[in-house]
Amino acid sequence: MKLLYFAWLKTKTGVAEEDVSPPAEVTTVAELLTWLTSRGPGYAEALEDLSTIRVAVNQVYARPGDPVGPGDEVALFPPVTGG
Amino acid sequence: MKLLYFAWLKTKTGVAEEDVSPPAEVTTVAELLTWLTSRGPGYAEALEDLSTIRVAVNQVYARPGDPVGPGDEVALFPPVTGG
Amino acid sequence: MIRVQPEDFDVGAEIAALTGGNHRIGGLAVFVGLVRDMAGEEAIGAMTLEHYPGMTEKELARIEEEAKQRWPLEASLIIHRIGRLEPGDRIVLVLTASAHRQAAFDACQFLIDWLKTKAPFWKQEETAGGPRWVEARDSDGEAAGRWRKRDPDAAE
Amino acid sequence: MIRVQPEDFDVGAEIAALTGGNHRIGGLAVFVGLVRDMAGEEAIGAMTLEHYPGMTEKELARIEEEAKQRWPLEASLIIHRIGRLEPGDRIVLVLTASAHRQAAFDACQFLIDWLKTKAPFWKQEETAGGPRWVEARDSDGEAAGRWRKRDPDAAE
Repeated sequence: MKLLYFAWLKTKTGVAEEDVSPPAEVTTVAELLTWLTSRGPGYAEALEDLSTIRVAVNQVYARPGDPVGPGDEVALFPPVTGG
Repeated sequence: MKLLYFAWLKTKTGVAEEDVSPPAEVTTVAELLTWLTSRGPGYAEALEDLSTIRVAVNQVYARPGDPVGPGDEVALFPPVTGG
Repeated sequence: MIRVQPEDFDVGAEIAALTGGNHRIGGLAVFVGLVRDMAGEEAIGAMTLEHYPGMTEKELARIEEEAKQRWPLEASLIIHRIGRLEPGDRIVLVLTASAHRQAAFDACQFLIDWLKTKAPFWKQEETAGGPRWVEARDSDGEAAGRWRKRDPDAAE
Repeated sequence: MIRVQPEDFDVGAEIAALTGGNHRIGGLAVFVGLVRDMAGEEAIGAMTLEHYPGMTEKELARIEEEAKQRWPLEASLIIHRIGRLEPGDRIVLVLTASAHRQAAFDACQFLIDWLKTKAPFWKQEETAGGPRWVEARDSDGEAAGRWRKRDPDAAE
């Protein structure tokens, strides 16, 4: 699974992009976020307030219950501020 | 008093502009319009349906009860269609 | 700013002249009205715009002043053409600039809505059946009516 | 049409390219977003726009498609710049053209409202206190919410 981080999320995780292999029981967006917080203090801090996190799976906005799997591209980012 | 006619009003009255001297009892926009209809069939036809007539006195929109007098510029025209 | 002219205008150049160098502007809204080749089902060869010189400028200035009272504008411009125009020709430009986009949008829409019901212009279309004065549309009155709540001196 | 680019754009040239020769267009609405030199009380030296390549284009195309479903548009264009921009620089262009002005206005406003809450761009401002990521504003969410009634698949 490919993970992408944008804006201040990238600063906190310390990486813009990484390949990860979560355990098989991680099957949804919400489970992925919970698993990510266990990967280190930077991740825990980045994901502290989930109201500030948006998730896209394969470049489409996703909800907490949406499925994620090994081949997916999952992006985490703060609310957008373009325009 | 200077009268101006625009758009199809001008076609019906046959003049774009004229100087008139209405009788002294003509003191309001409504009285002026009534007096004008007596000036000929073109005027009567032009002013047949007052809902299609807008009036400006000295280049400001006026209502039927607003005063008009000898030195005024009074314009008659249909609802505007610019833009 | 107000201009009534037979000449065409250059939208990009007008934007640059009006807003260039003003770094307080965050949003800029523009409306351009164009001559269409159809009026309902009927083909239009051209149109001629008549106006009331003197009152036109006063009325446009009054409308612009009203917009400035209602919204915090950094810049505004109305250009309206007169004379003979053909399909595809630009008729009118309304440009508003503000720190915030909603003010720019609202002021721009207000200006074109009010201009359409208050500024003394009249369109005569050239059709196969001869010249014909365009009739005012109820929808324009309704569009202008949206803004009327704060218009104590409206004449209509 | 959708473009995401570091380069500036020429509003007049974009209008001409998109709408020139289309005589069905009666109204053309344009919004241009610019970099301001102040954010609240604080001076801004510049800003950098980050985005999510791939998703940005998809999301903009989806938003544009939604606008075409809702309004009878003759043409539409969204250009959004990325990279480093300074006060006075253009950030975004939204252009909509329709036979009728209200459709052009509504579609233009819809596009910028949705773009601001859905398209994956993030602004980082350079201030005296160092770089700072801009926070999303509640008012942008509210502005986008105006259009939500017909948005069954909104993710937020």
